[in-house]
Amino acid sequence: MIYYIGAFLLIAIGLYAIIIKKNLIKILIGLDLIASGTNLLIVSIGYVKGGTAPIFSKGNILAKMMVDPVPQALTLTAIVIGASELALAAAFVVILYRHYGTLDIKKIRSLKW
Amino acid sequence: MIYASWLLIIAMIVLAILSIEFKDLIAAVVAMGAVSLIISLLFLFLQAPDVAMAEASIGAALTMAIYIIVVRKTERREK
Amino acid sequence: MDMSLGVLLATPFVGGILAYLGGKIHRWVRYTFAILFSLLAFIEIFFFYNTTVGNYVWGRLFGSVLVLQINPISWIFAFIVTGISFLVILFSINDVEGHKGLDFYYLELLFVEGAMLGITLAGDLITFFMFWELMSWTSYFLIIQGGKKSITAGYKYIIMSVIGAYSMFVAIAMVFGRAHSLVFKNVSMLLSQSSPAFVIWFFVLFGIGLFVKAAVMPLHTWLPDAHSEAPSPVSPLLSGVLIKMGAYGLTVLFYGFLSVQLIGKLAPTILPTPLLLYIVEWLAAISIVLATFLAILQEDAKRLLAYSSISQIGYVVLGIAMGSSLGIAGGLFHALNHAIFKSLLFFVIGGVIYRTGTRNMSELGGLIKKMPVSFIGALFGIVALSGVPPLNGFVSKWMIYEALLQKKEVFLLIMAFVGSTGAFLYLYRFIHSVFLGQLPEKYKDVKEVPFLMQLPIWILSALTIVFGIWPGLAMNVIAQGEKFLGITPIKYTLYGFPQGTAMSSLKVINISSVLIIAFIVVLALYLMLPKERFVSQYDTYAAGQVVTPETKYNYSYGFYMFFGRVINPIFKWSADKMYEAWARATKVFGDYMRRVYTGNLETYSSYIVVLITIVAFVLLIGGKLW
Amino acid sequence: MIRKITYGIFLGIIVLSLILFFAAFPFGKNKMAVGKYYLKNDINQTGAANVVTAVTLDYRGFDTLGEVTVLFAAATGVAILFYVLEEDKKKRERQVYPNFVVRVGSRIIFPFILLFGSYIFIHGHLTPGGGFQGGSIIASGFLLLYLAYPGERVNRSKLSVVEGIAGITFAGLGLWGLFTQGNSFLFNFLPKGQLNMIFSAGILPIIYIAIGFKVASEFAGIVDDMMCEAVCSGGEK
Repeated sequence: MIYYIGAFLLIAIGLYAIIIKKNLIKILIGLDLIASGTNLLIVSIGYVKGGTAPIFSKGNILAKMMVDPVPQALTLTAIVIGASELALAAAFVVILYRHYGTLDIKKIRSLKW
Repeated sequence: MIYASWLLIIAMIVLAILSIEFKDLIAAVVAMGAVSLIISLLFLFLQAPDVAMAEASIGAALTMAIYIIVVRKTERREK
Repeated sequence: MDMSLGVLLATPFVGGILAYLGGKIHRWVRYTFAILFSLLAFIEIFFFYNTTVGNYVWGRLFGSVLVLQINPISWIFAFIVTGISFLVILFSINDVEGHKGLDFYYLELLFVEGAMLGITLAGDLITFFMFWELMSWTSYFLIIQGGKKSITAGYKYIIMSVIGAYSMFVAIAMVFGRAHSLVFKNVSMLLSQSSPAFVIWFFVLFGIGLFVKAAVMPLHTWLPDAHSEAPSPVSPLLSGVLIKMGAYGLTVLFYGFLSVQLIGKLAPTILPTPLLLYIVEWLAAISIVLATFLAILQEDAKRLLAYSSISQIGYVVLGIAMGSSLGIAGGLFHALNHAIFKSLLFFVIGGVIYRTGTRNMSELGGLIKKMPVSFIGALFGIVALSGVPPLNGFVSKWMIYEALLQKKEVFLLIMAFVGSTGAFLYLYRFIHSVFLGQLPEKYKDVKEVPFLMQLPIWILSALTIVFGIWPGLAMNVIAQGEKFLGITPIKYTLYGFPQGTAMSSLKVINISSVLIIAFIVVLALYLMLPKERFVSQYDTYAAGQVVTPETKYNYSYGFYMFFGRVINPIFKWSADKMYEAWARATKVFGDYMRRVYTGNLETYSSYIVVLITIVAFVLLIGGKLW
Repeated sequence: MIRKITYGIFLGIIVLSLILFFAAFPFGKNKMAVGKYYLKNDINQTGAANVVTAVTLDYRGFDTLGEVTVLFAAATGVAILFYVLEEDKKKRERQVYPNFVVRVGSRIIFPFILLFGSYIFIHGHLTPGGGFQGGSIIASGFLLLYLAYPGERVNRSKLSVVEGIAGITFAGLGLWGLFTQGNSFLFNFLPKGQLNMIFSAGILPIIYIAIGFKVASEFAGIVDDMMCEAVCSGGEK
């Protein structure tokens, strides 16, 4: 249960950063926090008390006492995608900084209608 | 084990709050990396070694490196 | 016999790749491969003359087999594809010499040929759709090579093609969901057992894809731009062959998948023709008339021919949709004839552009002395197109008129006549403005096109006579095809059609011999009578002023302006304007929507947060949302 | 300030209601049916000891192909955004050398990082880990090299060749299964082998190795773009 609460709090903190913060890097950090929180939530949903990792080893071929592999597989790909998207966003941040000389989104946005 | 996870989650929340409240962006990024590292440990507790590995190598190492490069490239302090 | 279909289909693709690679060595290696393989495909076609080969399985996908087949109907279209492609490649050699990216050009040309061959040989819907898409994309790459304007034209073409293809794809997916096998026979079996609503949906969705390619009226707007802006050797391929794929698809859809009886069951039949086919007939007739009017008003020679293509494909679709034996035969024969004479005309104008660099008719004129072979080609082309004996257009148009008469569809008959009469107007304009009249000063040194470009003109001119005097040659295959489709085959002789029930006879040989004798008589009179005095065309004066070479006294600009004033009110509501209005409306709507969708991350996230908060609050205090 | 408090209260309400909602969804109890099915049939159907690998590559292999495509698109996007002409690059280049220990140490450690990463993605179907993890470990090895030698750059064309071959392997294996077996994309047409042996699970190890190379080269490319942006183009003026 504590895992759920932790994950929700992470998501809430990330959302707060996105809505309130004006610094682009802070917004990126907020996005990353949301992604991490979601990953944690999904993996903790698949957990079974007393279960083992979903890997058959030589001694252990008991499928009943394993945690759910599906959330883990989904999270695995989500982490990689999240990192690559973050790299793209970071590239945009650098380009924006080079153009406007600031990281404040209010100043950057002044040119938009 | 259960207390360890309690402690880790509380530390994670505190670090997350710190990472969005630090005015020094490098410090914020380091706090963010610590959050990732703690999450990776939690994945290990949740019997997900694959995910833990991915989070440790990608979330805590590569992402943080990218953040630090970006901060170095732009400006260090949030005004 | 089994492998041979695969070999036939592979020939153009292999040729394309070899031409592409050979071009890296030397340009003549490229030309040799291109000519050789397109000729090879044309020769291979003749091994399948009047044969029906089915079920050559060349692969499997999603548990469904991929099948190639050939029957007399697809043989006609495969014949057109390979023949015209071969001539196009011959014509290309001189025409596009020295352009950039020629290796790729020949690769695309042969791939378009292969894709169209694949469509005609397809024995199941997946193969059909695969080659259909391949044809769209490769021909798109060909179209955009024609210069700056052609990129816009190609864009329009590919957007409409893709919309059509998606619609077709939905139809195929609908069938796949029920049949799990997409071989044509299974599809027709499934459709004969399905509910009428399902069949009508299939008919409409599949038909939209075909109509876009066949350029039937509300979906034709890509054609004038694409055909006129494409490089000049590509235009014959597009106009002569590519739009025929739509006609082939319609034939397969109407009589391969469905049948006249089945279509008749779908909707109440009051008219002699089933209602769905009747609608198609009307669309075709409208495109005949309107496209003819539009062609009359054009200043650009290729655009004129492109609009003429829409009108002529209207005849093809009108014939095919008629459902009677004579009508279908007429439609198919007109498809063959149109491929011949429209390619011929596009080759001619391609040669004129090659020599003069313009296709604006008001700048041309008097080229008859300079380019006699092109003039003869143009003459044959326009005589065939306007449906005058003894050339081939006459026979097929006669068949369509006769079939309409038999069915007593008077309005359609009138519209077909109007289209044919209008064709005289624009074709006269075409040959007059380009070849007759006063030669502009700057084209003094224009020469006849090189031999390789003359060759297609000669061959196609000869073919217009051959199919005009001996229509039985083509009827042989068409009758076999009709038998294959399960329709009573038409009766024919080598020279025409015998007297049948409610059908008058036609003997082209008699008409032709009368005409030829008359021609000889007139020629003899012309030679015997005293010669008139030849004067220079500048030896004249107008309103007291001596005409100089700078003055133009043939009015080739705004030639039919008076006519345009009469019919202009009709074109206030064109399909193109409708699409543009739709695009504008979308843009305006988007501008309004931007007030909500500001593009700021925080706006969106605050929307989400506020909404979820409301929901959560309601749930927290124990309320119910619905 | 009012905004901060308002949204803080809103988010508090959301978290509270979510916690109450999830209280009905007990932690560590039930499992979804699809997970049970995968666990039960994994050995027969795929032969991979690591069920997560089986789910990622076999049951949801098409998903993974899409994911690799997203990765590719992101890496390309970074490269496009940081595109600098070659001549500008050389003009701005400046050599910064960190201290001796970092340089020599990175040289010694780098092969071991490569070995470790390769071990992880070769044994992806047997032990925890796989192409994504191994690939990112290799990419972090490249990151170490960049920290030690900021002036040097990897050969991008070779990286893109590796990436292309890996991508073609993935898609090609899938298409091969589709066209020869004819039932599905990424059909597992190789023999399953014996559980817990290195040659088992059909095409899964091959695909995971391809993914490992692809992820490694793409992340190395991203790191390269970023580092070059920081070092050689000198945007701070």
